[in-house]
Amino acid sequence: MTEFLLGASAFILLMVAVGLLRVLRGPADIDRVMAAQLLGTGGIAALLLLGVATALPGAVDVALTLALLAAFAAVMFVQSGGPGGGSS
Amino acid sequence: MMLVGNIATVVLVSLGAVFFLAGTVGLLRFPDSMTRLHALTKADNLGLGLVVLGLLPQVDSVPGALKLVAVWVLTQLAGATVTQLVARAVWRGGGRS
Amino acid sequence: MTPATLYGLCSAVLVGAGLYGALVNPQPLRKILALNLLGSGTFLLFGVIARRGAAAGLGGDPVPQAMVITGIVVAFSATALAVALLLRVYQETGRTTLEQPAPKDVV
Amino acid sequence: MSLAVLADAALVLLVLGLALWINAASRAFPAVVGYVAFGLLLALAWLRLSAGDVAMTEAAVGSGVTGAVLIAASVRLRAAETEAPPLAAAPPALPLRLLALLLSGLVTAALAGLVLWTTGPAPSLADQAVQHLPGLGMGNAVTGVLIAYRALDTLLEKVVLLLALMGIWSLAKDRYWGGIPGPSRIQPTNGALILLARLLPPIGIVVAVYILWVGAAEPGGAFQGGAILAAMWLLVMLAGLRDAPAISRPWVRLCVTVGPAAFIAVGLTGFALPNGFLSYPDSIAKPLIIAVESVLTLSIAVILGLLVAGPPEQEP
Repeated sequence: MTEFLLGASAFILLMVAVGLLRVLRGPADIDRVMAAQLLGTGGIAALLLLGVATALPGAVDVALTLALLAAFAAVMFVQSGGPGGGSS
Repeated sequence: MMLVGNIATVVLVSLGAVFFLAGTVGLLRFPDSMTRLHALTKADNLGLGLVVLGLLPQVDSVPGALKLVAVWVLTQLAGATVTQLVARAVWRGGGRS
Repeated sequence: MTPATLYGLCSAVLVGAGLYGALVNPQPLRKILALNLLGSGTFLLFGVIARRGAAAGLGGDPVPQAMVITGIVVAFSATALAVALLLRVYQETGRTTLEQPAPKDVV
Repeated sequence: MSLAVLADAALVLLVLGLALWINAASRAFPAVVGYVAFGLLLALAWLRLSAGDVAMTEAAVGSGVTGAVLIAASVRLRAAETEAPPLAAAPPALPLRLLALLLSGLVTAALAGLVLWTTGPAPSLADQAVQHLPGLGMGNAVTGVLIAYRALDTLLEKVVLLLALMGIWSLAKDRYWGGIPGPSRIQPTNGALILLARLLPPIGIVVAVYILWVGAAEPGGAFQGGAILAAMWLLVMLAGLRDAPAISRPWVRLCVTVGPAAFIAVGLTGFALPNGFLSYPDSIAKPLIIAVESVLTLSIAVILGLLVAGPPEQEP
């Protein structure tokens, strides 16, 4: 079971990492924010899998912290006027 | 009982992983910001939801299980709000180049 | 290769990448980012040393780990101050550099 | 454990790829998004190095709060990115770039050599740290080091935070001194965001207290809890539910100084009782530490929030 959970964790991490190509390609900054959002959710999933698989102390609490801050970056971007321009 | 739990874990976590795969493919392949947002929310909701559901049989304490569910609920809240904000920004034309 | 060695090599590359970016990139904000990379690499090296010092039933030596926590918070305060300075310079002069313009550039 | 090695290798490659992107991106904002992702992956790496406390700090401070500062700055500096000299600095000439590359390569090679050649177990203070934990009523050695054995470092770090805050405040224009931090809001608020800013902070406060409390025995503690509180406060400000407080308010001044002050006060009483500055009497060590940590958490939260909010840009 441990091996399966570790494998699933690595798979999800790689998947959302591929999604980071959106950060490279854009075209608009809002697309990059979306890619970061997906990485955040995937990172939380990978963290939970890793934590349950290897019984790391604190893994679920780190996931809890990340979940609380999940919207923070995107909210900061939108509320500081980010989407108003800046596509390259 | 253990076996049933393990099977449930394998099935649900695998399903969740598939949703993350779908989310990534959608984010990369869909043509504009609105449709990409659509792909993103599926991975957010169902991907993480299924992974959490699948992990529940592996957790042996009730507080531990509740914490997992709390992580999912909080991510939902964040995801829903970000989707709203992004969609509104795209709608106002900020998302198009 | 143990995981600790792997992350150790990762930290070495991070330090190099951060140093290069801080030296070469002309934009101040990018320099701040690069310095943060450099810092993260240094912290990670501390983490590797802590991991190799695992003893007494702990996964790592708690002393370097505690130092890294302090370091992360100090790195944040330095970043916040640097960003505030940069924004103020930009607000005041409309420029993002302190270099004096060469006489021929002055219009 | 082959899969674990594979996961480690994948994580390292991702971290390095993002580091390259942060340096190579043509504009600042994509680089900053890369940095936020980088911080998240680094938190995973810290967990793999059995450093749960550091992972939590990296997630909350290294990626979360730092990311917020950088995102806001990159948006405000967007117009400056297309500027050429004399408004912006020019990139260095090719020979200089090559020289910088050589230097960075040498540093990397030296560090990598160090990592590869010293394979044996490193000297460790873990035994000494664990030895005295029961006397403090603690199970988490990292918190023990932060609050007890190396308390002076932690105290000085609070002072650094305070100095940074004073540095940022002093950047205010004269007429805004004592005023409200941050630019006046131009963005319309949004129903969904307001809902989030009403729902999340109560949960966040509970989680922050839990993280602080559990920090005595498991990963967690004052920094992590304080950073979560700061993020919740900032969320309320960003949603427009509350303005940032004018920095001349007495309660603001009190909050930012009470943590370090309490720390110093407890430290000085150490002279009167057992062994000197910053030592705790064994019998009341635990309640004392919890009291100091709670006050510190409050101070950290307010200072971090105000550091993100920036210098005053509105009149009081």
